[in-house]
Amino acid sequence: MSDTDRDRPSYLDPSFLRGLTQARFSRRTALKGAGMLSAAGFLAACGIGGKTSAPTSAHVNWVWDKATKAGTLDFANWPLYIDTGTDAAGNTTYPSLEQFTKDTGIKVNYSEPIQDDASFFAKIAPTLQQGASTGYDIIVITNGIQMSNLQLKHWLVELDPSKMPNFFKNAAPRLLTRSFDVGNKFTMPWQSGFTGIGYNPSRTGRDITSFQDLFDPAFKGKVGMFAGNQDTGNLALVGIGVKPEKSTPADWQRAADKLKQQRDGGIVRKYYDQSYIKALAAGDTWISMAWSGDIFQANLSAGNNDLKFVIPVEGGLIWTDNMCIPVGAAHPVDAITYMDYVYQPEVAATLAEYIDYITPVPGAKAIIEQQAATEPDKDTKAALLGTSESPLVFPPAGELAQTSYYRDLTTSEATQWNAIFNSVIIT
Amino acid sequence: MAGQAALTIQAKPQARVRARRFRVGAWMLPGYTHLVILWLFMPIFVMILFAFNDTHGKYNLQWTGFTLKWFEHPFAIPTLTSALVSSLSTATLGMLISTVLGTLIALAFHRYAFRGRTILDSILIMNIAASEVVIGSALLTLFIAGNVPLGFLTIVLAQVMFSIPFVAVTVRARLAGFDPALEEAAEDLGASPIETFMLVTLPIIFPGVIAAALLAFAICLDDYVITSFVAGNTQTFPLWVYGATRLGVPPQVNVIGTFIFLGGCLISVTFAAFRTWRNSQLAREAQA
Amino acid sequence: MTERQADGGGSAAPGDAVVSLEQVVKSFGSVIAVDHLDLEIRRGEFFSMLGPSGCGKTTTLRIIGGFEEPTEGTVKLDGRDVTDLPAYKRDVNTVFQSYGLFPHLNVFDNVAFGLRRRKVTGKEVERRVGEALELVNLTRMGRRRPSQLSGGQQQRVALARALVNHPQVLLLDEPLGALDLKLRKQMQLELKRIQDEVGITFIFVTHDQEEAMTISDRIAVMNHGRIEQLGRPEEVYERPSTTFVAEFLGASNLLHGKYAGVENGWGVVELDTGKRLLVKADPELAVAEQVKVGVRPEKITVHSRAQSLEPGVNTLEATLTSAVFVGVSYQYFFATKEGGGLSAFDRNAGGGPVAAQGEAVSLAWRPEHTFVIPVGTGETQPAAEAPLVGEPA
Amino acid sequence: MQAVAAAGAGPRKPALRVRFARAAAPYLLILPGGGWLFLFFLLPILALAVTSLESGDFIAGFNFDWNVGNYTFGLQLYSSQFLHSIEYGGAATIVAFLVAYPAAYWIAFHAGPRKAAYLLIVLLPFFVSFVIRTLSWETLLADYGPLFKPLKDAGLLPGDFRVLATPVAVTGGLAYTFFPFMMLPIFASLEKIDRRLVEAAEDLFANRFEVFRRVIFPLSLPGVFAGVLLTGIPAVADYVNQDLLGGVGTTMIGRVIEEQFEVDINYPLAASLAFIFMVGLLAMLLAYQRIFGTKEILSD
Repeated sequence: MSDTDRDRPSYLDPSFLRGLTQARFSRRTALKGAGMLSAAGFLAACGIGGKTSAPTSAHVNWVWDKATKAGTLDFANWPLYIDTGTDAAGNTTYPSLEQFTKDTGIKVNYSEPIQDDASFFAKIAPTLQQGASTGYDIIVITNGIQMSNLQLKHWLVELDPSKMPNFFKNAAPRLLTRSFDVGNKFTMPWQSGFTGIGYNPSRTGRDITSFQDLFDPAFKGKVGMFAGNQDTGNLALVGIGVKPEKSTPADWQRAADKLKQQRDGGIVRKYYDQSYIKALAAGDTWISMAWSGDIFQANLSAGNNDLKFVIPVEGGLIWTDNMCIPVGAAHPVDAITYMDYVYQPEVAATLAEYIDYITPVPGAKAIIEQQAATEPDKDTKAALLGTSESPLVFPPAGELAQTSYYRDLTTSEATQWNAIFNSVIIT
Repeated sequence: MAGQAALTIQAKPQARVRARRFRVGAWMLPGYTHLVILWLFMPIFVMILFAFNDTHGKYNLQWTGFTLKWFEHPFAIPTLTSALVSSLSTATLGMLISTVLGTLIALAFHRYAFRGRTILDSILIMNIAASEVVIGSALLTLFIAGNVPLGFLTIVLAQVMFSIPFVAVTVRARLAGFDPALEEAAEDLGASPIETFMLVTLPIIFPGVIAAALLAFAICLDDYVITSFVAGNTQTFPLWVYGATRLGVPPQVNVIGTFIFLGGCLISVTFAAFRTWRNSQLAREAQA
Repeated sequence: MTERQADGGGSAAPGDAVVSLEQVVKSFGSVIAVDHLDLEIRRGEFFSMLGPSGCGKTTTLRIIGGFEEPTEGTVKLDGRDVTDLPAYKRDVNTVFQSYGLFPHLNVFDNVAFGLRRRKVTGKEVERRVGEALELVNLTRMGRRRPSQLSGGQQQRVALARALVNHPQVLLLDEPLGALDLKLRKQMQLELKRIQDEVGITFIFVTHDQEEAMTISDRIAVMNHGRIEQLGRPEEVYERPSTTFVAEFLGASNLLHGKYAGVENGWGVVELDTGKRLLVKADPELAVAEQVKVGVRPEKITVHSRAQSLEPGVNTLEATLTSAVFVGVSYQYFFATKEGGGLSAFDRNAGGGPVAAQGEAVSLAWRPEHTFVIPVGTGETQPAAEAPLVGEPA
Repeated sequence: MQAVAAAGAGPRKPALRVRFARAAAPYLLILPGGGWLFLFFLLPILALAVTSLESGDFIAGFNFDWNVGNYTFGLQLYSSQFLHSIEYGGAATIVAFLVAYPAAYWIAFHAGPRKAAYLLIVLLPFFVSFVIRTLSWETLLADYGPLFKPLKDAGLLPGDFRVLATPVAVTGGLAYTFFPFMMLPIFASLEKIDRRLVEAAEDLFANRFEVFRRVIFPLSLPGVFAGVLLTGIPAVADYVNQDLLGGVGTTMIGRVIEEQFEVDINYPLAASLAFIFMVGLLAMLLAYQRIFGTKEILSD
């Protein structure tokens, strides 16, 4: 793969990133990092030799002309982010993936190595820097710094629009105009979700409605915040009444000061990664920043069916996790086949029923309602209806208006952002 | 009669108590030691207990009832199973290579005075004492700089690296009690250096080599920090478990952990039993 | 001096030398363990290297065995240069000080080890191991592990393991050192018997002069990496050629003087006090050469001053300073005008001590029991302090 | 002898080939392992040193330009994390010592024929993966976990009492994780003590406490020092315990290094932090080696 990779012409349309002011990055610039140790003398052979080519629109054809269906696909996803079942032997299965294999003849090697965007990006970045294959054909990345970086570094394969008919037909209209992927060149959304507040009413003793509740001294030591600075920073901006997309570094500092108060007041128990949900479920935290779908999942677990999710009155965050094909992917055709496949309403419905995040396919709602109508089992029927009626899966327009996307950041802004918010989180 | 018997039975221990001075210190230390053992086993009890927890969702945090179902399908999670397999294979490879290389170093230390001995000695100590996070990050730096693709290979490279000093130290300890005349005797009796090693040195230091190999296997299998730096996309068992902590570790992990624990117990007991058996065997041979 | 005395042992016919060392040097860093050593060991003899620890005797043995390579010089085995030959290719076997028995093998396998390396198989191994064990009286011990044997038995196994290979030369590195006195005496005789029986050349290293004298055909007394004297046990004992040898081999009474020439067929040494002693005439001594005169304590007889002594006997006037009862004998210490104390043994024949403490007596001994040591420039000092009290030989 | 003198002009020396073979033997033995350690231990540390002096960011690339600023910046920015590491690592070492010593003492001197069995039992828990053990502590110490829920339900503990997400939990976890490294050297040095010395001390009118203070403890010091070293160094660097058991304000430097490498991709800063940390520990180690030597570490 690396051979063909070297021949691959570079491309970049810098306009896709709002606020991007830097000059174009040639492949040589991008690979400078790989030669960083050449000063030491023992690394002379490393990959500085990559060819520099002017960006060209021929890129799309370049990948897709050569590629053919391979019949296999390596899919890297987040944990518990797909429907699962159990076979007769008790093994975990992925019914929708099996159906895909049946329908297309493509076998899926499914794995869940992504714990969060930053660490996953850091994990694959050296490999991509070397010009080698990550070993994955599809990765799922949230909009944000890492998504920007992947595009900046030319590490995503530009999609062939002719191979994504379902996407253009069935995707929610708002998803066709995403600021971080103008023209849908590189990504197709997997699911979206809200960042808001999760809480356990039996412990808090009251309903939670506001961002300010995260600062209530009554919950001292029982409040969970996110260690990921995009969520925490953006939510704090929303909390202090600033629209993230219009925010300035001064706003960031104000938000950070607010968060520092909360921290130094002993209110925050810990800055959690995905493990926040475990703490909330166990009662270690009573109220926590949360992602919408997780609360539903947590309530499925025995003894935890009383957690609630709320988008604070000040507003919440909405994010989108996106499927994309990293460069060097061995099976791009199979990958794009799958990415488009899930945009069929039936498939989207199957996924939505299990995952309980915002499905990218509004048409799935009708399918689920249909299923519910014909479902004989009472509990299952209730569950299906619960999904189809959930504002967290099919959010009404008002709910969406209440939420903001993450602030898009340029590289230098990201450095500033990290410095400001990490000084809160990393103590 | 019965009363009399009871009386005598009672009388005896009393007499003994009086005979031996009763002191607070006599039970404090053993009591403390047993408390320490309890402390050491507490997490193990929790692990085993929750392997039997009839949990329904993703979380295995609260006790919700007894079940054996997790033991029926301990390998039900394909990615966990493959992580376990890659752990076992890297650890096995790491053990084999580091045992050979470490033993060679130990032999060199045992047999020769050579230039660079103290330097090598210092490197071994530095390696044992260096923080994993430093070693891991340094290795990652090198691999990135050298364009070495991260994965199975780099895990083995790293695991061998941090196991060698442990093997060398363990084998060296065994060699410390080794009479150099034994090797000379073998040579004297016409054994070539290779024959000497195979027929005399190795059999005698074998328990030490085995202990070193087991130690190497254990630390390779259990390593999280260094492995996490150099693993790339490859998942090992500790990496998988650590990743899963974010959402709650599935009961299968407890089951596999329980198996590993029982395996460890079994190996230890087998070792102890083998020793006892061997000693009695030797005693019998002596009588014959 | 070394050369002169080495020849004193009588030279062997060159073809008869089974081991010969030529100008062998071994240094460990700046320490010279063996210093330009020349040595020939005759076929079939029981040869001992005797000296204090650090004298180079073990190093010399290890050079012969092939465990150390000489820094300089040549080692010949049966006339063939084996200097560069590793131990496992030399037709020499060793009994190690610590025995070096393989702890993981039983007695039989230990003894069979060398045979098997030479591809001897099956019945032949059994036969020869059986013979070897019989030779050392361990016939029924084949199944045992070394750790289950007593020290003496281990020693015998080590011996059998070496002998079973019928080497040209058997090297023994203080093999009796770890045994208690009684067992050691027994093993000394046993070794001698076995050597007679198998007829193999034995090279024996020890620091025990009595042991060396008991069992050896010839002894090389070593000090500082050199041979001080080489010869039959009687020769080195009765006519030590250096102060070191004299003092290492039992107690010596040494007096300083100068050689005064020959009178009446006897040599005469004039002590510093002017007292004249008769010694064997030695043509190699120059008149007026500085010498030491010595006599072994057991050769001295003690007489009362009044007693007249036969002429031609060496006498000294002395005062008894102490008498020690040691069972088989009395040991006396005397002060003399000539300086230095003298000691004498007197067999405990039942008469009690010959004199009381402080009593003036005369000491007498025969001129032929007197030995003379030239005080040359090459005189070496004893590595270890010579024993003040030696046991009667 | 005359023949010998005539035989050669100069002293005969062994063949060059033989001498070379003998001189080369130790190097041939250490070559594979030593080479491995050179390539994957020393060389990486060199690479780390070089990286720590680079500037730039991941997107634009890193350049080597003797950027010493990483060091001052890192020290300044993360001084409190360095401090946490030393505090928790140090406290954990003390706790491990206080727990291990009496137990090791009792097992070595008073467990009699069950000595080996006790030692084995003490080590058995460490067969289980360290991540799982730490996770178990997280479960155990949870605010409403098996340890505290009953006490809270019974009113013996206030409702807001917690151990998890505090420095206490981190310290306890570290002490637990590295316990064998403390226990084993101490046990080994106690076991080596000649029992006759104890008898001799008793004979010289020392009571039990004095025997311990004047004889046993001083003789076990090498083991104690080795244990302190082998426990302290990894404890100071660990971040898994802090991650799972710590809370706000407990971040240790290991975590920062790891995050800079594995999340923020700021290799130069991460490398400089790692290097500062390593040099600090190395200085301590060298001081240790100066004072106590390394024999105890290497022989246990």
